[in-house]
Amino acid sequence: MTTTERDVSPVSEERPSQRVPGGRDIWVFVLFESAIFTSYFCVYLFNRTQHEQVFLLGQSHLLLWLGVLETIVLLTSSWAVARCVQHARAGRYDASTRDAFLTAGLGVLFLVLKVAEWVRLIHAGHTFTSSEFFQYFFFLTVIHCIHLLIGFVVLGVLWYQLSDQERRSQQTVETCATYWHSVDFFWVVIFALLYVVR
Amino acid sequence: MPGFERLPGPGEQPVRPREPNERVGHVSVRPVPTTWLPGMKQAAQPIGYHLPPMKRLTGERIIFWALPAVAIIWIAAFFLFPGFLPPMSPEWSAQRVATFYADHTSRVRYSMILFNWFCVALIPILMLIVERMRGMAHRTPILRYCVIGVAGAAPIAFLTATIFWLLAAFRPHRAPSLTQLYNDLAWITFTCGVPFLVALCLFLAVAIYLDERARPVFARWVGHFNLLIAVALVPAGFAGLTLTGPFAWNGFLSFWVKNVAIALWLVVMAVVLGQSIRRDQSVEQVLV
Amino acid sequence: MEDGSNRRLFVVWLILVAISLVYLWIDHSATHQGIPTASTVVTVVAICFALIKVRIIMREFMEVRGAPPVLRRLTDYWVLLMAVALFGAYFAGRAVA
Amino acid sequence: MRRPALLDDPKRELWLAWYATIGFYSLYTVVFFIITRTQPPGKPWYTPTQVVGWFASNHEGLLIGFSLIFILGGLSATSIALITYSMRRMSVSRAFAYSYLIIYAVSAVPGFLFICVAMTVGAFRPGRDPEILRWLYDLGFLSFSGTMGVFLIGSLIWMAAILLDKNRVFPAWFGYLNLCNALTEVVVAPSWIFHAGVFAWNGVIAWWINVVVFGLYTGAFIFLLRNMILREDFGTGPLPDLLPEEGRRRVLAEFMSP
Repeated sequence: MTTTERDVSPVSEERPSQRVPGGRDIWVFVLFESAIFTSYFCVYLFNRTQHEQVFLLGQSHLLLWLGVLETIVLLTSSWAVARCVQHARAGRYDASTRDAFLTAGLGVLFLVLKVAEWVRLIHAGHTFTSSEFFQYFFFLTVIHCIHLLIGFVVLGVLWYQLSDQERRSQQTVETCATYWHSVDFFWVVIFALLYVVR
Repeated sequence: MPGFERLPGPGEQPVRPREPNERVGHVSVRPVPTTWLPGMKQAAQPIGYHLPPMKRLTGERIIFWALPAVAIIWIAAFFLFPGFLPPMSPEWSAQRVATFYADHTSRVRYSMILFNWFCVALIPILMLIVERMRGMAHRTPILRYCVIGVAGAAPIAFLTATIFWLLAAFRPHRAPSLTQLYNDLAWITFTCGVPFLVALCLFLAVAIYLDERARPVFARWVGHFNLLIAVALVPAGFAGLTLTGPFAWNGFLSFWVKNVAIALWLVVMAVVLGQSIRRDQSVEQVLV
Repeated sequence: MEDGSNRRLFVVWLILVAISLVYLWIDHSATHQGIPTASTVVTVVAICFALIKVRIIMREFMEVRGAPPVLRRLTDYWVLLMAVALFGAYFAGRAVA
Repeated sequence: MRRPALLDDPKRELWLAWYATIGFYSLYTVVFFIITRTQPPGKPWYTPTQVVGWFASNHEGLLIGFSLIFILGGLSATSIALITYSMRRMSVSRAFAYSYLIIYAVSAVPGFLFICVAMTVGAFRPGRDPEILRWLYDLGFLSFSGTMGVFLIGSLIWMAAILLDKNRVFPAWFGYLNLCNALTEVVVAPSWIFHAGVFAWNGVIAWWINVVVFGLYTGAFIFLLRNMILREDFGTGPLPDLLPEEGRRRVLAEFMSP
């Protein structure tokens, strides 16, 4: 996201192995934020074992196939943004921009599926305050979706970088992609913990 | 540094003659500040050398002369509120507090409406002081930011107290314990809500001490005075500890010393502020 | 070269999707008459698969594979740390439950 | 009397503000965690009678601790002023700096004056109706934890300024850390809804995890503000790198030599 970096020209595909993808700073964020998420997950898993039946009952109201579909959508968006980075590195900016839009589109699709899922659950009477399982369910999915919404801002920065020759910075493109991938893998763990864990 | 030929020594006024056709900025009228700082090779760029071609109405005097008018309202509201002379005692029973608000409903309401309207009028005065601080021999605006940082909260804390007083008088016939709660909230917010005023006085004192020149914006004694006021406000912070004695909210230290200190601060700061504004304008006339 | 790296990303994506689909089967095996039952094996396997996916995403999508060894090791340790924390919380909870 | 060396330091105003920041945060920690024991917070599920007991057992601490805040709480402005200054030193518009200054200046009253007043009023007259005492207890804890938006938006403003800045005043990772801090203000929102559990105002997620993040964030910015002061050259371009100790001394001596 930072625009202070110097490398404006696309670097060659043979990357030196001493280069941190996206720069060191974003990795501080990725690792710190995943530590925070891990702490939430630990609280969830611990409390789950204390009230197992409540959680199993709550879980039975979720649609697993919907969760899998959402996971696949987000994984595909991650794939698209990874391609976007590679295209940008090779100087194929049109393809890169196309993949950035594909990423955003899949992000929107995920959001639509997520909102539909929330609406379905709320109509069925499962809300943030209805049971302990749904407290965690809504908390984790909402906080993840906030990360996703920030991700759209990040993709905006990415598109802004790609849209003009003067601004193109491979490092910034990678920084944005790194953020998006972290949103993806946060979901991968959240999905396993909310939908599959027994 | 651009636009600065000769560095002034300690206490020297750097007067830079205006060049013909010099672009005249629209920066507010300020005196030419001395820019010397202890032991420094280079001086900060003077801020106030862009002077307007003619005497302009900057509005500072309007703000300044609004102060006496507002002060009259403050004094009037102070005397109108029936609980200040003498201050209500924290030892009163809930019943007595409820009776007080039932008996004096109108005076509480009107006095507190006045305070609610005009307490925030302190902020423009504080901003005048902040503008004076621009002329101080500081290298950074940090002390101005400190003063701005507390300038809002100080009157807002008092505004909160007026809201509790108005609530107490809004339904005087409710359960006495609730009226007593509002009364306590109002008095504690009013009496203990001094942290921003204490900090304001401390920041001003430091700012004045660091304005080390022969002719500072505010004389050194104003710094000592601000420290003294800060000390005088300290006992009020302890008003929650006791219902009786000098520290209670109606006591000698927490009520009389604190409020006299605030009044004295306003009077003294108004005088030195007025002098400073007048001096600025005379400098301006000399240069123009 | 370009095709090679693109194909690699595609294969990675296929593997990730395949692991996600395995969840459907895992879930099926842990549900009896429509009612989910508690199962330590399912929990452990689900978390392991999730963390494997996290590591694949980091290695391949986030390009840690070609990054300095410090970052490669750091991310691996981080995934391990997550595993230790999650299993620690789960088994500690089971022990006191 | 010898003139203290600090007074001849061209950065004396910045250092004074920085030491005052350290002093303020130390006072804050001591008052909230040790003297008043309002952090970690009291239990949100207490019945009115239990609240009466809570006030009784913390009586002296609440009154003395919050008296200290009533006297010195205004020093919070020093850290706000330093952070405002940091943004003014960046290559971004001053609108960022001024927004931050205003937001944090305003948040002082609901953010920490309310809890001091509510708890003082509660402890000050222990004989009150238990229901009223609990009302004060809720007001105190919820106003303290639940003043969210100002810190949320304030952190985002600082983050945007850091990420856009070309003067390298703060490292980008600290910009991202601001985002983590802003998200803790989102996570605290459920404390307005739950009376018990991990999302209540004393819960593991809404309080413990948040306070760890906030502590790391505060420690990081106090350290980085110190670095900023050390690197400050009073220019307008990029801040120079932080030199090792003797290098700093040499540059300062050169700077001050007549």
